[in-house]
Amino acid sequence: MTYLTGKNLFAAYGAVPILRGCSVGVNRGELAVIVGPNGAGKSSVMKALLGLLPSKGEVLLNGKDISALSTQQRISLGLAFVPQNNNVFPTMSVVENLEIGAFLRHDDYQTTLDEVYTLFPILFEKRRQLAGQLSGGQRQQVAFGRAMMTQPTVLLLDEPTAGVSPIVIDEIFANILALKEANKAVLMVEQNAQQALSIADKGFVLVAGKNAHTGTGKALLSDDKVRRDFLGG
Amino acid sequence: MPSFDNILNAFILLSNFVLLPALTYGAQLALGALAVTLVYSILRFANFSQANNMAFGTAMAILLTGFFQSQGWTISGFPTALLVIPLAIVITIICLLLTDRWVYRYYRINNAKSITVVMVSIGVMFIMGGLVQLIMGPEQQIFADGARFIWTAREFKTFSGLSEGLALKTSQLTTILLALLAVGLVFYFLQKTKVGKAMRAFSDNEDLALLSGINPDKVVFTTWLLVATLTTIAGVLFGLDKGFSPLQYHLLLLPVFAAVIVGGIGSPLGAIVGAFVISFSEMLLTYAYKKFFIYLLPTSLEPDSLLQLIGTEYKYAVSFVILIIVLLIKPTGIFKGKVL
Amino acid sequence: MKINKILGVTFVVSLSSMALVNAKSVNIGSLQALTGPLESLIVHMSASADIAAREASDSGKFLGGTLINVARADSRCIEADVAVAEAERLINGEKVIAIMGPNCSGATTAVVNNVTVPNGVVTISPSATSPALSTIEDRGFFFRTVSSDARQGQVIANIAIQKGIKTVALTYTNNDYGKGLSNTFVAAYEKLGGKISISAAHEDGKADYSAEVAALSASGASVLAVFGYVDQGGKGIVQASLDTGAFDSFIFADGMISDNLTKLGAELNGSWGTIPSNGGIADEKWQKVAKANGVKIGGPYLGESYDAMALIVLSAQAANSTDRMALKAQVMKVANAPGEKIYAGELAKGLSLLAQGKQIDYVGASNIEFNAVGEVQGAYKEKLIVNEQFETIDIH
Amino acid sequence: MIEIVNLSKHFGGIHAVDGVNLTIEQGSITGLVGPNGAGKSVLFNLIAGLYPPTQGNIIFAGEDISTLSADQRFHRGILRTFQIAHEFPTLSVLENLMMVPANQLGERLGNTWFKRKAIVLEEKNNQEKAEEVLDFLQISSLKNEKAGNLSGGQKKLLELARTMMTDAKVVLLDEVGAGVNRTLLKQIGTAILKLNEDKGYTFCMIEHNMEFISRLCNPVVVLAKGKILTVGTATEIKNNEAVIDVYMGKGQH
Amino acid sequence: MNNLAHIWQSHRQAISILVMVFLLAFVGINQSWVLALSIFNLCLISAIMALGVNIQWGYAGLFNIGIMGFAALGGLSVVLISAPAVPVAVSAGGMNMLFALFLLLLSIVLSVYLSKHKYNKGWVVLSLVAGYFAMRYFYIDAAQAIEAVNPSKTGYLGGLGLPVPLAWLAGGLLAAGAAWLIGKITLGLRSDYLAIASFGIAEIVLYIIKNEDWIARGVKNVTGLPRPVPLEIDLQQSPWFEEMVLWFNQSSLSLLTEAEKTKALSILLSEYSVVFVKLCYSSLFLAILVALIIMANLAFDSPWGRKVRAIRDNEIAASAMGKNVKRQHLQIFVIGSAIVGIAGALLVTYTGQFTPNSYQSLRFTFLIWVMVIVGGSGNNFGSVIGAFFIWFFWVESTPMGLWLAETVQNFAGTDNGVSAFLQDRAHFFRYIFMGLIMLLVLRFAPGGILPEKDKKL
Repeated sequence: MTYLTGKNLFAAYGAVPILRGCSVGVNRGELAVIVGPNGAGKSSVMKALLGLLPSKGEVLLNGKDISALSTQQRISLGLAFVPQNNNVFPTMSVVENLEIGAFLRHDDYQTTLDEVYTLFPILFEKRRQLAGQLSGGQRQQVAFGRAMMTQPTVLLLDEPTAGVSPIVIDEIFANILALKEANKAVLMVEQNAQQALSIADKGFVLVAGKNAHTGTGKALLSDDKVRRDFLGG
Repeated sequence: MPSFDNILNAFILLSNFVLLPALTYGAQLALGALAVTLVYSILRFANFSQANNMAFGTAMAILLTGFFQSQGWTISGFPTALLVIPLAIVITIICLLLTDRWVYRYYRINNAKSITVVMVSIGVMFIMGGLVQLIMGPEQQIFADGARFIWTAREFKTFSGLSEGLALKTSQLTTILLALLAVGLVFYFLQKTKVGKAMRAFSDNEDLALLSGINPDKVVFTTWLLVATLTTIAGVLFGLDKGFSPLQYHLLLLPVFAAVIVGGIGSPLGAIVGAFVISFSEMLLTYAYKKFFIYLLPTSLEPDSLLQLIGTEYKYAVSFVILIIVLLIKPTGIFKGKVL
Repeated sequence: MKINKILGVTFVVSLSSMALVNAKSVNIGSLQALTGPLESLIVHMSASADIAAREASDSGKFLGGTLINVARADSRCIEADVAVAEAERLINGEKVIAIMGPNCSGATTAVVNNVTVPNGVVTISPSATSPALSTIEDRGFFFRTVSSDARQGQVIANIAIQKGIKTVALTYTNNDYGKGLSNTFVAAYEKLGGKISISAAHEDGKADYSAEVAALSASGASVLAVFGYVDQGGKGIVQASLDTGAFDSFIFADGMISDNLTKLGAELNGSWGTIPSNGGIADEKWQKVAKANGVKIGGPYLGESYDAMALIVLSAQAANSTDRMALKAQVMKVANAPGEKIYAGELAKGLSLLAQGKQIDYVGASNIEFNAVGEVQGAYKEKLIVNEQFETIDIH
Repeated sequence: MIEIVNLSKHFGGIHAVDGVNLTIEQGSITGLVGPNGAGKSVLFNLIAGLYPPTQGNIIFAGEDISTLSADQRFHRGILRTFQIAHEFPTLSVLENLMMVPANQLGERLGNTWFKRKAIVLEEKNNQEKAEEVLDFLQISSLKNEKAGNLSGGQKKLLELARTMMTDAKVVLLDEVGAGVNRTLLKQIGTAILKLNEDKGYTFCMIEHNMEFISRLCNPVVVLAKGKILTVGTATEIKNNEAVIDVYMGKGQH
Repeated sequence: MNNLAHIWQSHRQAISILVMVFLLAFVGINQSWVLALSIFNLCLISAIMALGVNIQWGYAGLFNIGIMGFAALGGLSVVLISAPAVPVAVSAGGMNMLFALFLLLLSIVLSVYLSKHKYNKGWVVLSLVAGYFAMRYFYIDAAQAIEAVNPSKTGYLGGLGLPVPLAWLAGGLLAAGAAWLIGKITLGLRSDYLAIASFGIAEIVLYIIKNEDWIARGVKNVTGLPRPVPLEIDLQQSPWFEEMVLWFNQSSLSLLTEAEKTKALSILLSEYSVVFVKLCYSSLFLAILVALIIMANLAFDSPWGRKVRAIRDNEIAASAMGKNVKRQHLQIFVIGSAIVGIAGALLVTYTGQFTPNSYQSLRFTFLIWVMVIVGGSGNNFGSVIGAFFIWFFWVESTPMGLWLAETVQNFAGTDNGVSAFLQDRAHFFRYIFMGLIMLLVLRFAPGGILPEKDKKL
């Protein structure tokens, strides 16, 4: 049993089934990656775990069934999510964006804020600017920072490197690894499958809403079938 | 070169007839427009029942005023309506929250299209309008008590020795002060408090707000709280200044909406700027500048005609022409508004 | 054609039932603009008319003890199409013997043209003052207990000139009443040598009248003529004028004469206005009746409303029938001399006289005397505000 | 066929497409690859006329079409499909196809009252053509189904089918293979090749599936951060260090 | 219950027609047949108006709340086309006014030219403003001259004195022209902005009609407009009509004595003439409504309709498939508004007078919207049914309110404060009724009484 588990998830957009019984899971101190072709339901898995998408199946956090809880309740239990698009509050300043991340916290979040600034110095520089005026990469960092502000135990990342320059990608992956080292459970959907799988502890290959392959990142990378079908090699 | 006195006279003349009334009217519109814009940006629909909600809040204030007066709970010289405003606000809050619970909530939960909710608000507009008429009857009601003037035009003339007077009404002063206070508090609330920031976050990006642990029900609740407060204050101030009749309030819908749209729907600052654009343009464009220029120009250049740009018959059309021109040049209003 | 036949049968049924009616109660229509821009004035007018109906009905002398039932309908003032439908309901549904109303000139024209003349039903309006109604093709079915605005404009102009007012600023409510009255006033006033410094319409029910007042004031006149409604824009104009100190001397037309206006304060002392009514004994008696029945006096068209209803009742009595045509033939005779004068509150006396076959001359609350086209050529009271009260000082 | 000159599109501070110069040869099948957010779809939208460019020109068959609207470009022969299928959900599959032909007689309001006969004839022809296309793609069984009820893959096919309803010159395919199963994908590939060879369509396609691209495309254009990284054959691209860096990721080869 | 629901689902159309017939018959029997006919006629006019709005909203998603303005323009055209001319006024200021209008037109054409050729929007506005002032120069004298001609009776230019049906057509054209202009300006805006802009423009149109007396006497109203059907009084005096009435009532009249017969005949004549005139109107209006519905349905079942539905489904894709979305929206906006204009013209002809003050947004905009929503947006027949039901309740709400008050009175006694209060304010229930109906429909039958049909090939 993993720390965060989604079991036998089913979901549909209207009449179109999008998840057809897939299962994912991640432990604390572990990085799991979900890969698969477009439309396979990668992002939907995340939404189902967060309760943003009505779904059937079990969602367990630390062994407790949270599938009946609202998104907000799940967040308060330590889940944090960084969406791919629309991931900032555009008419609010950077610092306000980060503060919203700490919305559920009642303690002093200044230390966490400093941590975020150390991680992304550009955010400190632009902390008074409106998030809507930042570039795509910078927004990604704001979103990332906002998620960190909740001091989550589980981080769900939806394509964190999309549209980010290669140098930042490496940095982001480094940060993700750092989070993992800090005993957080990290689950991410990644388009950049090669690189993601190479650092992942665990990988889930999704096809048409079902698990096609599951294994450690290394194992999946070296699986010829997986490579041929999904990694474009 | 006109004498200093004449310049002063011209300025006082303009202030008395244009600037001060426009400021007052603009402040009343601004509060209503702010309420519309809050509903739009957070609950995501154009609320057509706003004007009738204002009538409802005012009706409550009038009933309470009557009750207070009958009990002798008044302060001399001070409008009783202002004393009862907190109570009227509470009743309006309850009314709007019930409306939300019984009507709007269903559509929010079901993710209805914004336009459907607009239709729903038109339904609410009919009901609220009918209800207020049913309760209050059709007659105009004056409920302002206390002193009507801080100083009258005549007093001002005697005091200043100028030939033009500048009257200052109690209702004007309370309107401007109270509106300033209310708008200031709302902005402080939105900018500085945690809940206010949560509301702005919700308005910016609903999904992300949920993901930050913001409780949507609380945001909705707070929004209606604010909206009801602004609505009641706007309605009461307007009624103190100009008297109350249900039909008159219903007709406020257009200028309020015009203000919101001109400013940029969904932008709180825009709503306030829009309200003053509307009120000042109505006054400035239809004012007959003859007397004003008589003060400023030498006698030889004294104008014959009234120097009126547009007849007052077209006063209300003016605000719509401005509305349409603004939309053509900046299709989302002066302060870039939202499009849902 | 089948439907026509069915309809035909129903008519015969309704016809025979009407002939057989055992004269215990009749319906009289009261077609009032209960909702719409004038709704606040109408409440009192409608109540005044009800007094007359009640008075006659309670006397037990109307058509041998027939009771009068007032069938109410809402003419909505500005919704001519609904006014027409409501009139049809009264005539064909409620089977009224005649209609008191409607109020607004627009609705009145529509009802007279489309309903009451084709159906042959008498309509007596208490408040439709448009000059155009004098020449409407009414085939003798339309009367009004007010005079046309053509007259009032003249009267106001005369008084103003007598008082030595040479220049006025004019504002009128933007409807057929306001505009029609202002047209006649301007023509008469300018003919007498007066000068209109500015003439501006105001919309009723709007939020703010500062701009109108600003423009009016800038015209340089010191007297403002307000031809509007007291519960509507008219008062807004006056209030804004007082507030800004723009004017403190006003001329009011009939729609403005009301206690609600004098409430505005002592600044209005010295302003004056006109209201249709001959005053004198007719008015005194009416005031007593109104007070006894709890109707708030002071507003316009109250006595006129009473008279409109009373005339219908008396004409039916004179015809000794509830037949609509018979009633029509009697209106002029009842309203005009010769005969014994009947005032407000004396309907019982009038009814008995008529029952005895004697002639009456109904004077009523507002000195009714119809001219050839069925409208009063009424006089106007000049009212001056003294000590925050309207006082009658002259009759023109 | 299409010449893109110094084309840029900015959204606020974001340079989605940044000074792109590109020529799409007549009769070619050009592949467009790059990481998400590289600006591929934006570039398509600029060519199809759904966005006005911030700067730069698009020249089609010698004519500058930069200021033309989307429908005008359609009439010039430029067609675009969408990554997320843009079907007309309340129309049936057949109707989805029949609405495509340009300037139909029956689309003029007056004709619907006064030229009923001609319209019936025209409709018959369009229907025959649509049924042919459906047969070709082997989805005739779906013809009366509402497009909104189709699966993701079927919608993709419908997108392709629509492009076959008209005499297009250039077809812009946005991830036509995404969410489509392997058998169907092969079939789509064959159809594209056939259209290219038989009817002379020029294609430009955004695709992530390298196998699919290798099979169909030459040349392949790599886009990154709104700029063109490189252009070459599929094999060249796969071995290009820079491309591996930003797109395919390290450790692949 | 289930069974009933099933029957309702499968026979919505038939049942709703039946209910409507029943309601009208109820009025006919309990109140009067003339009233029922009169409600029927206004239902027909409302139905035409709702049809126009439904075409805009249901088929193109255009949120137009300027209906009132188009209805007023339709009404205005009745004055302009069918009223008799006022020769004195025409000679006093006609030429100057014509020139002023020509200048205005010129400036509009110029501004359209400028905007077509991608000039700055500022220039477009400037050319309009300049044209306005140039026009004003000639216009002021002309307007004064015209309005001075016998202001209490005429004071306007009058109309062309042409046959009434031409005026209806012109009503459609005038509204269409205005819609074209408005659409050109506002159709680029998003829905909420379009709504408010159309609301504002409708107000502007009305301010012009109200204050420019030379056009149609402004608020002084034009009354006694010509009608396409005979006058009741004339009918009562024509022998053929009398014969017809006699023929219809042969059996019942033969039972009466001569004296009774004469009297009965005169009453019958007046009743029959009223019914006859109403039936004439009914058939005219019904013919127009049916023709419009047939035309609309023909259009929507054709490739044109397919294109319209495709655009509504997905504007971007339709545009990528070569359909000009903006032009299509403009076309539908113009057609819908033209139909509203025709309805407005019919209404003015029916009441015989043009009263600008009667155009109020509650009655002419929001009420029509209630009809469309309640009837079923996207379904032409639905909007007709909606119009029938809502107009019926609008007219019958006063008697219903009174009835309600009376019921309370019977229940609680007359001395009760509540019943007196209700009696006084009964007529205000109408707004509450309307709002409730709208909310209930939107909640429990969001598609309306007759929801949009699933289109099949």
